[in-house]
Amino acid sequence: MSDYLFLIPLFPLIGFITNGLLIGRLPKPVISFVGCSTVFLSFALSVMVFFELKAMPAGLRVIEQVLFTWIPSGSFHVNIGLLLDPLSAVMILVVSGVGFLIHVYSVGYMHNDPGYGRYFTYLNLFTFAMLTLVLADNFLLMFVGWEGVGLCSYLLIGFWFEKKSASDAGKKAFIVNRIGDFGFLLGMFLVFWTVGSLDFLTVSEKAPEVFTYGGALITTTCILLFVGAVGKSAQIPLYVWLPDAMEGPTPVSALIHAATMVTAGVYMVARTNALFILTPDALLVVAIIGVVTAFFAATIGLAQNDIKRVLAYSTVSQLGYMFLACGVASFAAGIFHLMTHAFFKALLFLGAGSVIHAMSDEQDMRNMGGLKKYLPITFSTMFIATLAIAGIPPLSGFFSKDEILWKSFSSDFGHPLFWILGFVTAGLTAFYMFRLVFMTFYGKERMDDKTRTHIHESPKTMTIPLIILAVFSVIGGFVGIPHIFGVTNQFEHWLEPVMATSAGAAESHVLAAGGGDTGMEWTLMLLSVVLVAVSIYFAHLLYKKRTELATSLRERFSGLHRTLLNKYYVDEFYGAVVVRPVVYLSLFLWKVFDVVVIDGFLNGLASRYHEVSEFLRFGQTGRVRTYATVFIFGVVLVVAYMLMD
Amino acid sequence: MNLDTLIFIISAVVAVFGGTMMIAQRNPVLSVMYLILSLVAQAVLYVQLGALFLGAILIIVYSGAILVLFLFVIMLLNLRGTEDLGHGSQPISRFTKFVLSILFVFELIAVVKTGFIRSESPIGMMTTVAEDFGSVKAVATLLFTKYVYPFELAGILLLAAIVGAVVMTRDSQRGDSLRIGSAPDSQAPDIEQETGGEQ
Amino acid sequence: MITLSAYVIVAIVLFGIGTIGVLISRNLIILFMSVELMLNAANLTLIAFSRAMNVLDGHVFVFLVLTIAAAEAAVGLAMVITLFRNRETINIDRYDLLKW
Amino acid sequence: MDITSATIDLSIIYPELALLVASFVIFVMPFFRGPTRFAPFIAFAGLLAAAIFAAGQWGSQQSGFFGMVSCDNFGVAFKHIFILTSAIALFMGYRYLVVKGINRPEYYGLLLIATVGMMVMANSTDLVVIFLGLEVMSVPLYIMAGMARRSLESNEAGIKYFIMGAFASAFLLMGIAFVFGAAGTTDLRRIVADFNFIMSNAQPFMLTGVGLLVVGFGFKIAAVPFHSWVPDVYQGAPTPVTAFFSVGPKAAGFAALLRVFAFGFADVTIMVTVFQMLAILTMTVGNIFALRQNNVKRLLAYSSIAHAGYVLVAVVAGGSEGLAAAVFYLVAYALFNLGGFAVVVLMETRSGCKSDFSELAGLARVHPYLSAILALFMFALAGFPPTVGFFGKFYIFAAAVKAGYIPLAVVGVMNSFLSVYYYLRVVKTSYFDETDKEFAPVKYTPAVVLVLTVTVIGTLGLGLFPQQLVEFSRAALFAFL
Repeated sequence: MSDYLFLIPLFPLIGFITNGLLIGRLPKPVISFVGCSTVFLSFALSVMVFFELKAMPAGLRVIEQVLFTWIPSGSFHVNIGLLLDPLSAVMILVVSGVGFLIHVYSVGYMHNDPGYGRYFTYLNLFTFAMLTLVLADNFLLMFVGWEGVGLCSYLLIGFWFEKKSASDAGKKAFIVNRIGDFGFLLGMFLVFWTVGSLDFLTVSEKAPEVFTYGGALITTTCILLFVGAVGKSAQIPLYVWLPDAMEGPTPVSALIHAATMVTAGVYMVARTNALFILTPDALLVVAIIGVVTAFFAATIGLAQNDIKRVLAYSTVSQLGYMFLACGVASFAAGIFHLMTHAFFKALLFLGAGSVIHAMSDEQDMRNMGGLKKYLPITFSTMFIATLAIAGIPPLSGFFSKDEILWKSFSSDFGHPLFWILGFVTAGLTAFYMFRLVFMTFYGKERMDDKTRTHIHESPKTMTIPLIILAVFSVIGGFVGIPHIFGVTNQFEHWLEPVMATSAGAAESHVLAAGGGDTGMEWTLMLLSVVLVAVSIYFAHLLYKKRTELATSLRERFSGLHRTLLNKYYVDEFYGAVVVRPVVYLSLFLWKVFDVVVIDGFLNGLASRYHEVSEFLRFGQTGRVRTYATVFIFGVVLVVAYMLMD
Repeated sequence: MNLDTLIFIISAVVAVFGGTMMIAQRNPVLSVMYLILSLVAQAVLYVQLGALFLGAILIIVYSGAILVLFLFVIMLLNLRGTEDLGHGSQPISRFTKFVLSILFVFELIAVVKTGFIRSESPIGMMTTVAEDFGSVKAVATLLFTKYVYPFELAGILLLAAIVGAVVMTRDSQRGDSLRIGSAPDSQAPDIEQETGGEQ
Repeated sequence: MITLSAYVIVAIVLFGIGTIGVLISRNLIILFMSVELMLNAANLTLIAFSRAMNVLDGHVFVFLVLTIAAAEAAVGLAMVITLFRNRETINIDRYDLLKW
Repeated sequence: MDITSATIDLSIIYPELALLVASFVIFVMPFFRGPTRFAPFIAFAGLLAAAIFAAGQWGSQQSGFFGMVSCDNFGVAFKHIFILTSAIALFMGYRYLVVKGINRPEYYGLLLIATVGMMVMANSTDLVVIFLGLEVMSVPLYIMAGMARRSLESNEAGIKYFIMGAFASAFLLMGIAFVFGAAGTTDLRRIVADFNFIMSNAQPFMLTGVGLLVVGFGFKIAAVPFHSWVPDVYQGAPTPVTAFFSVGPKAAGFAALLRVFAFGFADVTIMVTVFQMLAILTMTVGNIFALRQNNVKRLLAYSSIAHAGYVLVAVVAGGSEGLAAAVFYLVAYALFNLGGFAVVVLMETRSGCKSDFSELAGLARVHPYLSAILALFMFALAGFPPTVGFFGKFYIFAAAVKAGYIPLAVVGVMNSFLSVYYYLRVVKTSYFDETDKEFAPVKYTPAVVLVLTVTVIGTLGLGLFPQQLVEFSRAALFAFL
């Protein structure tokens, strides 16, 4: 079966080509069939190869399939090859599984959209790129997938390009991501330069010999790679694009901006754990960025009123958790959370989509309320997901989040401070998630009458994926029950072969700490459950029982609230400092002068205009003699330089 | 100071003077005359350097043919140096241009002053040369043996130039030849309509 | 005996004059002639070096350069004629439709 | 010297001869009232013959004409690039010239002669021949730029190119004179052999001469600050000619540059520094100026400047790896850049189009395939995987990193990311922008469709399976230096 590994990404590609070439000529049922069935086939294959992999002895669970040599021999050899190991097996299951459900959901959600064919074309392309990213056996091919998912994200955020905000958001996502990609590419060059190979297995094998532990070179390499991850996974300081990405269709937000693509950064860090483990400094950076992002985004999530934005900040925050896990060298915990998060966050987004759909595209929670009785399935599934994300035992989120919190406390690279921040964040998460649920489903019905008459439960194509995801949100955590419950952590065990090299450095400590301090672990676990419960109670108090209390509270802390509502003014800061300089770098040579010169000087200073603009655009006056002067200037410099020797 | 030096100084001064006056003229006809003056002086330098054949070529071909072509065009276009040469505002001042050019010249002169050629020969001195150095025969022998390939290339270049000049000035479809003065409306030359029968 | 450097310096000065001519001349035809002067200055350099090293290759090269100059003059003047027909000016600064 | 004993083996210039014969036939035809409409076919036959002859030369190492012609794999590789470029320009021009009313058989003849000039440049180790080749290439190009006699823009492009070209030639000539003065010869092989001796004797002369050579070739490849002519000329010239400009002369300039510098002067650190500066300036200035352009041709002009900068990075990297990267990139660039221009040509054959951005709006609705193809080329120019553009850039930057020029590679990568913005503007305009005007449909012609097919297959195919091309570029080595 594993010989057919390449079919996993190939199926969505076929779907993409079919739908793409015949765009606008196929009837909707055919488009949906092509779009969904190809992803389903990938999923079925993924399940099969997963079991095949499981049947192999633990130490040998690596299947590498080289399709062909991309770049031939010599010092520079890169294959197009796929790598199936426990890590990528988990990822393809998540990507194709969740992806399939979201494809099915989209059939219902997008049924009235004029861009139906285009939508499925992009979505299939995305699935193809994401599977390529996950299955790649070398950096370069991974980068191909990386760019591919970025491109699809850009296209899908700007899917409704008629809306200016949508196309602006696409642009923003694109530019911010380029900064990240820049880091990734440079990191890749450094790996190639030092190790001489881009193959993951070779790099992991050679890394301990090539790099000195904690050396500047490995630290630089890892931090550059991490910059790539930060861009893609929306961490501080590059997280600004993700909330705006909610301009895209909701299923897209679920698939790309919650469940899969944004986790690519986490996956990449886990994939290169052999490098990260060699550099405590870089790990520290990863952990700090992770935990600070988790906390920071959760606080912003407290005050958002747009249902999708709450979820977006929640995603940023949860991704921070995953990086925290990676930063304390507990990559398995990070991947575990990645998986459970994919279930419940996809579910939350799809649920939100269902709500928005029912509410005639209303996204503001202040205009919702009391939807419980109208949307029973949506409500119950979303409620499960909320419990899961809040970390109520025994739902999936509880196990994965608790694992991370414990590791951040006990790991060799951990620190009590990490735990405290993570702990507080868990409380905040529970609070803002329940706030969302209470504001949406309980309380007074605040929508207008016209909307109310239209409220209806979504069709089956939408609710069935919700139910399936809800099931997984409940049981998904059981694969990784921590050892203090008296069983081995299956998930960690499963990933052990991939992390084996990394564990080499830290294994003894981590395991010793993990094994020795059961009492502490129980205590911390209880503490976090209590905190979550308290947070839920407060949310209940504020947003369900006595909404007037929330108002008075808001008034008392109006300054703080406004800051939170405005997302700490970070967007404004970025607009001024990062995005604008990049977008309008040419402004420097063109538009600034256009604006300054035309607006400023035309009104009365027309005579100076010519002179100033000519001076500033001295490179391209359209006059040959100016060109000759520039030329001579170059000649003088070159000859002068030659003479200096 | 012997005669050789005197001739050198005079011709060098004349060559530079001719060049300077050439670029300082408004009237292109005068410019051409000064360039011819400069070229003749350069031809003297050529001869002094043993390049008899090339000296002759310079006067006959360059001054005699190429610059006459320039004159022909000037006459054809009826330019008298009174055309619109008005001052637009200049993006780069004339001063900067002078400074840059003079800097460049000084750089090259510095090269001549510092670096020298072939340490075995006394600095700046000329080697003695054979009797037929630079004669027609010597140049021709080299030209038709070692340099026969570039020579042929030069032929191709001339062919391309001839064809090019024809393409630029003659409209093969309509057979009109030079029509100075009846320029089309400079705003919309693309839509100019030919009134046939104009040979 | 005149030194080689004297000839080369004369050539360099002529080259510089040609450069200045290109930079400051508004008249297209004078501008062309400045380029021609630059080519001639390079020729003088070649001949001087040829003489200094007793190598005739420089002479052949100069011969070829003269051909090139002739070809360029033919093409350039043809262009001037076309341009003058369309624009009725040979002021090089007027040719600035394409810019920025 | 006995003239008759000079044996001359014509076989090493068969490709050039094939093109010359074809161009002579084209030039002579009108005098005999021949059917001039066959001119493109004759030109194509010449190119085909040249390609066959050139393919036969692959692997052989010949030197002939008293050492004036050196035919090695490097030169032959470039011959192929030139023939490809020329053929594509020919096909593009086929209908465009008729529509624009400048259909003259001379276009095809001059195209062939320019191609001959490029071949001569790439296949010689003698500066005299390289200079003549450059002129044989340039003179037809001056004419072709100004060929649309009745278009003011074309006139202006021609004269600007001519003035700047002649000006740069003078500097190149002065450089050759200085090198000649220092070395006593213009043969690069002899210069390289005696290099240390020459440097110890006449270093300032040599270096100055070489510096002026950089200027001369830098002009042809459009390196900043010798680039100012590029946007104006590219915008003004007829589009097929612009397409030819953007690849052919640039590749020829690089061929000469690589011949002169990649080996002979590879050890002179000062040269490496100069090229580094040029590379950084060229990439950055090209990309920054491209950001705000509103004309597609002008945008592609600035983009071509930036691309020259990337190839300069390969020149800096040097060695066989850098050389291979440069050849690879030039082939790749030829494919996707010409493809991009082919789309512009199609757009411009509609009446009244000057390839402004606004004319692209609505393309995707009327011609989904054409706009997809345009997007593909833009992605390739921007260096997106899996197009050959990504691979070429990666190859260059990897070579630079391997050679130890990490800061340069960083600047290069940054630039290529910056460039994405303006390439995507083209895609965005064609897909997303609304327009009030009716989008006049494009008429496909078989010739341009053929060009598009070849370039699309090349851009995608070589991106996925670059092995052949990498092997080809690796084999394209000097045999004579």
